[in-house]
Amino acid sequence: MIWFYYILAILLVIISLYHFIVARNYVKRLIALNILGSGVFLFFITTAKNTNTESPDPVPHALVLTGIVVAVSATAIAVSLILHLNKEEE
Amino acid sequence: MLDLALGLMLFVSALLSLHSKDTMKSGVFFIIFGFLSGLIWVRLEAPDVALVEIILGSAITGLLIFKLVKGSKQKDLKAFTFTRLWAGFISFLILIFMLFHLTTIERQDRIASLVFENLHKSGVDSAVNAVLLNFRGYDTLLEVGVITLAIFGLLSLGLKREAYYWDNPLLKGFSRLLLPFIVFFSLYITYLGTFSVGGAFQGGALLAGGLVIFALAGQALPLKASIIYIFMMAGLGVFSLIGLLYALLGYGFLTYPLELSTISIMIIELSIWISTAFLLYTAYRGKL
Amino acid sequence: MAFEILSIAFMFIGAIFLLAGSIGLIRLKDTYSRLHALTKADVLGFGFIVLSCILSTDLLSHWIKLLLVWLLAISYSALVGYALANRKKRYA
Amino acid sequence: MMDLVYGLLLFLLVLNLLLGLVRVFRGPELVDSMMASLLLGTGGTALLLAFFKITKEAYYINLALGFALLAGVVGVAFAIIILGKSKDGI
Repeated sequence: MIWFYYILAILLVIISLYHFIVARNYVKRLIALNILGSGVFLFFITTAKNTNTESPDPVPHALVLTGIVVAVSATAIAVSLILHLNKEEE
Repeated sequence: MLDLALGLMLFVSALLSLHSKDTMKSGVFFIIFGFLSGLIWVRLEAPDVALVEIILGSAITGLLIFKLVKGSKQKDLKAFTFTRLWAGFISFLILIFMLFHLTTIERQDRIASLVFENLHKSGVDSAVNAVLLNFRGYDTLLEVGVITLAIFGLLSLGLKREAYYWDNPLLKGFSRLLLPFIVFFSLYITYLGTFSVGGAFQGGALLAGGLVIFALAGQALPLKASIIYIFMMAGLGVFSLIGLLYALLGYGFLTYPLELSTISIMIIELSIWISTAFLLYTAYRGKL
Repeated sequence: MAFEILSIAFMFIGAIFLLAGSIGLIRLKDTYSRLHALTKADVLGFGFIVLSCILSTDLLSHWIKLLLVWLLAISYSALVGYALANRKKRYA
Repeated sequence: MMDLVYGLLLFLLVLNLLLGLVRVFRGPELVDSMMASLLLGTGGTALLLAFFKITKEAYYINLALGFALLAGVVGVAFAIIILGKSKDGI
């Protein structure tokens, strides 16, 4: 089961990276960035599960928690910038 | 079997959200992606991460993306063939690299045992929150700094945003009934952070969701701008003040003495709770 | 033991109602009827599932929280269904 | 015996999500896609409650509460932001 999650994480990273480069619409680029982040988080959490101990490792969990909050604040400021850009173009 | 089905749904929603022509649809599929990844993290025994993902990564990001999709009228242009080739090449290289890396991953004990050994010194019973607020307090302090700075940067753009609301008696009544319950429940989640699944960011983001529903019904909070500023700065301020206090008393920056650690962590969590709620609410509104 | 069997039976009944809602979501022809299938059948099935969870624990705090989940789910189901249908009829 | 019963139960609940998401992903209109918030609000919460019944871990109820709450918030926000006109109402 661990290997399935590793493969899933890698697939998510690959397709979102491709679309992040290809997309010319900023909305889709932002969504691709968020999915890229989720793929990396999935990799971390799967690695935390991949131990000999009974319960998974809490340190990657805390790191991912921090990462999600930072990703949300980055999204907030990106949304604001993109809306600003649209106003300028009009 | 269960994992396979959930993973398949997750992958399909990610693919559709990246591929679909309509940006509104891709926003909706992104929200489905967020909720499904929350379910997957429950399966991977990471309930803390699942709670954060459902509340912040899916719902709050989803609200922001809804506003963005509605406000942005940029056309979806086709990419150049050269870009496609280049992107495909880069992605393929990374695929090869990561597959190669997969073969070297071993099943081993990581630093988990270190955390569980020292858990009684942290003043918190939940391992994730012990790492977050005690062992790696610097990280969390900087994280609070990042989110505060991001929202102040957003405010400094000075963009006049459109407000979306629906003047409906049903929604108004419901949001008024819901708000006290949400305040109570988010405080409960914050309090749970000291011994079980929960924490300040989750609770704060939950309260922000409740405030957004309140705003969607066309109501404004009866608070002055200065009070909202104080609430927004509370997390960063209290956290660094407590850190400095212990540094001056000779314990070291953010090193709590054993008998005072629980109460310090509680105070810090409370301040992060209120500031996260108002920061995310401001991020949604785009103005004070 | 009797409670346990009753609880599992309720869970299955709830799951079957949820499944009926999803089948309605696939088979019905237009948006309003799909909305109808989803809001009606799912709320009934969800009620059964909450009932089964209430039967399987004996802590008061769990009961209160489960009742709150149930209240939230049904009120949001009604509200979201109403809002989607109303807004679609008016603007789309 | 118990494993088989619980496995069947989880299978039914996941099948419910799968079937619903088929319509959500195909959905000819935007509203059909956003019915996912209703579907996940009941189906996903039901899945979490089933996990609670199987493992008896108390935190699943909190997760279910958060799930139900935020699926609803997202659904209402979609109806108001995307389906409405801006500055509508008063």
